[in-house]
Amino acid sequence: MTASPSAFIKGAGSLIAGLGVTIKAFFQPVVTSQYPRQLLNISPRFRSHTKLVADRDNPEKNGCIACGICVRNCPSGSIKKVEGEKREGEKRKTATSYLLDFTTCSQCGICVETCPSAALDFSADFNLAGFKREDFHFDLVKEFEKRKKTS
Amino acid sequence: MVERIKAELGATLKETPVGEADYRERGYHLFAEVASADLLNVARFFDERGFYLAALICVDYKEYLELVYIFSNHASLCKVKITLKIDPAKPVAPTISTVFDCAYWHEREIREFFGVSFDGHPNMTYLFLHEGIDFYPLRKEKIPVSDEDKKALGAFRPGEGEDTFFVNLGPQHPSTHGVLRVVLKMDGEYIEDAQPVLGYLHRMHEKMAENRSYLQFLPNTGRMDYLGPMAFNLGYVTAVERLCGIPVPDRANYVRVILTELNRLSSHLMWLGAYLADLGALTPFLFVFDDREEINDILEPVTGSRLTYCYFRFGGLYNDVDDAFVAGTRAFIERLRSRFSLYEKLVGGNVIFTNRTRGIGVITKERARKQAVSGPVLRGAGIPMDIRKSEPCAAYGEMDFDVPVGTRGDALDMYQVRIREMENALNIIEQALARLPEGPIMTEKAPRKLKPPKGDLYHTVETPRGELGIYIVSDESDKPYRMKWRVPSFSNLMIFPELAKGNLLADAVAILGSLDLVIPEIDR
Amino acid sequence: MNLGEIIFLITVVATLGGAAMAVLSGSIVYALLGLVAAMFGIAGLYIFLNSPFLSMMQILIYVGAVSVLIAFAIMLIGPLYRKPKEWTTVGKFVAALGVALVSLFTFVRFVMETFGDTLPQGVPLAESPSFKITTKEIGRLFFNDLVLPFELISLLVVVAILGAIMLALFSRGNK
Amino acid sequence: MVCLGERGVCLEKEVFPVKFAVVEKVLDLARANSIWPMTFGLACCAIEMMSTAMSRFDLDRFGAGVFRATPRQADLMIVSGTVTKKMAPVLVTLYEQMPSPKWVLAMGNCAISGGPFVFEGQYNVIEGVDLLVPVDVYVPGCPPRPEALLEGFLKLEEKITGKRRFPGPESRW
Amino acid sequence: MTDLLYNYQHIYLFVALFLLFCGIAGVVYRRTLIGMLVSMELIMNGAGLNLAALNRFVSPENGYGMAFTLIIMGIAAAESAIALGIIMLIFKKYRHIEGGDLKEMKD
Amino acid sequence: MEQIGNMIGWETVKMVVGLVGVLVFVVLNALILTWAERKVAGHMQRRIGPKEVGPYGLIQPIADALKLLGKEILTPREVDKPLYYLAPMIIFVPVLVSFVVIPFDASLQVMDINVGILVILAFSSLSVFSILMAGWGSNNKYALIGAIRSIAQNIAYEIPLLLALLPIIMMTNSFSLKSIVEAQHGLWFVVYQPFAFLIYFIAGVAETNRTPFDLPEAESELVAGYHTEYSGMRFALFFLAEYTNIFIVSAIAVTFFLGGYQGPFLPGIIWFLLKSYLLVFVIMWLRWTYPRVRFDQLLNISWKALIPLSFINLLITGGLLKL
Repeated sequence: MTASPSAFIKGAGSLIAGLGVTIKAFFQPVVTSQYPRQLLNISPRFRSHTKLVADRDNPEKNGCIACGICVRNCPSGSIKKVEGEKREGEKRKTATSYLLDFTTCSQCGICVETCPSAALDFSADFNLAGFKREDFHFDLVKEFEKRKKTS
Repeated sequence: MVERIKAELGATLKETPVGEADYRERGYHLFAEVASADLLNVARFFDERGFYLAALICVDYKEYLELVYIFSNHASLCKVKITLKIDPAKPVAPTISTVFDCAYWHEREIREFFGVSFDGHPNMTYLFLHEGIDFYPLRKEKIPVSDEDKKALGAFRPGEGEDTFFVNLGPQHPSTHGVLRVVLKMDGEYIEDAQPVLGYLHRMHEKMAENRSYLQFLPNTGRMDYLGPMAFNLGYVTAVERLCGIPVPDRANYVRVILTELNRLSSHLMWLGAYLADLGALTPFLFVFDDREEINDILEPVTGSRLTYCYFRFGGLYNDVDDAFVAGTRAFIERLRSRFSLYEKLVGGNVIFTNRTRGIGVITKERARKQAVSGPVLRGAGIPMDIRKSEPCAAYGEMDFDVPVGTRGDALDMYQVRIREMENALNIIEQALARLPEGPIMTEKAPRKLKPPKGDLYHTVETPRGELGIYIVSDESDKPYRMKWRVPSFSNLMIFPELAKGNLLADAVAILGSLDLVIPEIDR
Repeated sequence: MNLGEIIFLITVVATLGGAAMAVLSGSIVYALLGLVAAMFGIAGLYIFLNSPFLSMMQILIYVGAVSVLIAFAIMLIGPLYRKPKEWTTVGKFVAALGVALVSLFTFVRFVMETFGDTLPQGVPLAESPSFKITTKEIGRLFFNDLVLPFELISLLVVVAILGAIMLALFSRGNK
Repeated sequence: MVCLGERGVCLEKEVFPVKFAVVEKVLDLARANSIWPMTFGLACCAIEMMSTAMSRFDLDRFGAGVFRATPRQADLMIVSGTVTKKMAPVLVTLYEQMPSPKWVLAMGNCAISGGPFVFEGQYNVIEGVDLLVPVDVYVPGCPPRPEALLEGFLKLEEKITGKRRFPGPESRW
Repeated sequence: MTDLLYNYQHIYLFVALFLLFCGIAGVVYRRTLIGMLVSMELIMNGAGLNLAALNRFVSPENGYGMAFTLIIMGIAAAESAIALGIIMLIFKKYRHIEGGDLKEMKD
Repeated sequence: MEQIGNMIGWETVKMVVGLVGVLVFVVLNALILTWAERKVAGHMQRRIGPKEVGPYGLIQPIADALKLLGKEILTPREVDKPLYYLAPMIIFVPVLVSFVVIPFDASLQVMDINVGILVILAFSSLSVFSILMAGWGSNNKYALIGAIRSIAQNIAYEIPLLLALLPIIMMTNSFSLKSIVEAQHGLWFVVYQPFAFLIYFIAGVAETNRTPFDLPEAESELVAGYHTEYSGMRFALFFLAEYTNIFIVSAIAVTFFLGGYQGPFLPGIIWFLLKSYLLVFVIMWLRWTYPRVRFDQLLNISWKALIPLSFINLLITGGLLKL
């Protein structure tokens, strides 16, 4: 505008340089990963909701001993209820229901960390969506049984 | 410095003694309790000596309410805690907003959360809360808000008065980066007055802190500043470690530095994109997100999440980094270095951009001190103050980096400071990667249940947006008695009204962008 | 009635209606829009007067410049200034009507009395079939016979521009 | 026979109700493929919402990349973050300003149920945006990954048209 | 040819007269200065139309009327620019633009 | 008036056919341009843009249009109803009128009026009134500020736009677009008048409210500017007009500076569209590269740079023509 000619030329040059950047990008390949067609690699440490893993000694049953530490430690009270019963011939209890309200979870991982029997782990369920709130109230024990059946 | 201040403060106060505290345990050097008559004198005392009001905190000790003023200095490390006891039945205190402008906002905050009214404060109305709340939330007992108080608090009504033209910037507005609301009083396209209204995302973090154990509060830190959660994690974790005296292994410290700096990069990149989007250019926004995704690709395998990280633990880390992380970070450093030239071409050198940002929102050093701005905004104003240098936590003390400062203090300086900070962050990451020691990532001495000793602590760290101060009062239980977060965006926002005054609406948007605000952090 | 006549009638009605709206409407924006309608109508009439250039200049200058300027002023002032409605009292309306009628009457009388005899009666159109005042001819007129008024008008415009700039500077100095 | 829409929904009979149903169907197809969200970032999830619209995930592929800043021109409100009691009236106003047909997507745990900010004695958080406005799709997570938001969009499409275009996501328990 | 509606001189002259009438009435009736300016423009328009019509019907051999219409347009543009400048100043000073309430013109 | 009398004959038919053709072209053009804009933007940002809706996302604009059609017709409370309703319709008048005189090909022109370019320039100011009505009628502050900006911008940029075209008119001695195109048989006027072309192009971008001059609808400041309160079909009309305006600006630039429909081998219409869409692409390219200028800078560019430059250009051209 009221600048000197050299500044004016410099300004025009900067504008052209900007145009150069975008036109270069125009001809570069896209970086998009097309979600339903392509999936990104989900890292194994990705924190989704938790799942119960099998007991180390007995893969038939889940490893949760229903001690309730996770219930106490959960910052947002997402783990509603953990119940277990002692089966015959076993020293510890085994969970029969583990109610997780995923909609209040903050995915911090404190439950996984503090679990004394290492029965909890993160699932890789990264693309949850549903029509109801209640879709995300999980019973982890039931899901564990389901998984056992399918695998 | 500390000695001198102690002597001079002692001379000013006369009656009350000035105590010396263990800085490594408490986070401040001196403390004194003053009477409310003396408070203004003390404020002036610190004002004359170039101190700024770092934080103003209220603690409810049931028998009495205590106002805590933390004064700090840009030039040298000297922090002073001044306390003032007030009667909970009739909570009144003198205002110091006449001396330190930033107290204007802090006092309003305390007014609505504790019911302490400040004598001589010009505008004691709701800042965060809305009128539906009928008790003072942060008081330990449920004290109802009387009808008179409610009326007084809700007196602020934008839109009243004749011949005025108000524009509400927000709460839903593309340029406020969330749910900030700024009520602008306009004269044509010029702004006569700007009045931020906060609290649209007040998520009660401080109240939650009193209800949760130290560990349980950890996820919250990542949600206060969602762009720089690592720095908030770091601040909180180191604060609690300092309070309990938990040692941290070297490797953990280095990893903390690397991750925090990576997060700083992603935060600054996000700022760059959002700022340019404010100025009308959308393409840089998408370019920076490419880089952010690269950072996420590095951080996600380590931390397990993409945004609200919750990775540091008291005494160490959640899990270890691997070689893939190191290689990925190295590759990313190379990539980002080459991207800087692209940004320079697309943004920094662009004549439209420089003309739009040069000379607007000029912050002088004096105003920066009075309003207690921090971080890149402070450095843009020309004050070389970086808490990573002055009070290094984790392994920052061993890193070699410079503190970029601006010369003019305008929005363009903020841009340049942040760009150079990004380059610095790359250097820091490189150094830390080169020296990354082997060893455990978790200390063995971490107690299972944290019960810090009685006392208080004011701990600061440098987040991407500036000085984060965490004030914790512990009463030996496993829950903090009171936790106050002195957040950078809040104090940075406070300078906005005077920057916006007399400027165009478009400039106001540019200034607001240059402050790099994160709203949940302001609202807490 | 052919198509041309219908269009002509529409144009005339637009002009008259626009003028009435410009005077009578309650809001200044509507008044301005009425003015614009009237101007467009007159531009249409110019086309019927076989002078498309004049018509385009009418739109370009009156609509494109004058009305836009007025619109700009309204936008700058209007939002801050909502107090009085444009409606005034009935009395004033009657007074305005009276003043207009009286002045119109005297004006017409004056014209008639002064030039009544010399007033041309209008040549029937059939006798002058080729009315073609082209742009070129008007241009030539400006540089031959009408050079003095043309220069004067140029001077006026320059003075107006300078005056406007001075006013703008003056108001900025006040601020 | 007139064919409309990309799937060739055809008008065969000129019977009124049928025709209307078909028109409705075509319109639904158009709506499902042109969901313009409102620029309405509330909290943390807003960043992931932006990520979804950015180059890596590119929401625009589904025609949903036109973020409109004014509710008048938006079809979908993505409630991406915590709704506080101070924000609630604003949110409801914005919802009411949107012209129907309109949809609401609750993104993130805060929007679904108040998320981690619900505790005994809380005074400022709305425990679920569905208490304020009808929610069509819930996308849980804290914050959800962009893929989850995309999945939410596909779910919304499914809700509008009654059909799903892509095979459903496999559960990765 | 002459029987076509748009070939009657009187219609144009009547329209021009009506514009003049409206303009005069408006200047009196309007309350704000901008409203008065709008009315002034109407008068100008009427004059221009009058000139053009008379040119067309009375002396079709030359274009003086057209030329003067153009000159009127120039005058109108200049006049409105100045008038609006003054109106803006008045508004800045008094915060209103009501013609009737402007009594002091000095300072 | 003789012409109008004859018009009822086949002139009228031609006119009606032409208008229908113009309408079809306007809609088609807007559909193509919205798709192209999103695709161009996408690739400049290294993403794909519309893809899943139809092959290459080609059905996308149709889906958008149908959706906007199917939207609830919503009139906000407290709007000034006549102004609010009329605004989107009035914005279409200048658009349609402009198409009437643009020569797409040697024989493809609705009407070759001898004051063609004046018609376009004169009517383009009408869009300001549409914006004024939208801004004022919406009873919304953002809309109002957007309208104020738009008017100031229009005043400032109409002048260089005109002044940049004047040298060409002086060179060809004609207002008719067709004869201007014909005059470029040998060499395009852009060769003689590079500065005029640049000035025209900049002013044209400003006239169409595109970035870097998109202040009237600056999203980050004014939400959506003057059409903040418009939804559904009414908004679509604004949208349509915006894209048509872009095309018109490019088409006039092509007509005046780039030889119009003239070119070897291919038929004229193809050349014309090719050149026009190339310029449209450049306008899009600008949009996805630059930030927005500030309001006072915008006016400064016009008053302090473009207008003096175009005056100098005009003087030099006049002098050279005399020699």
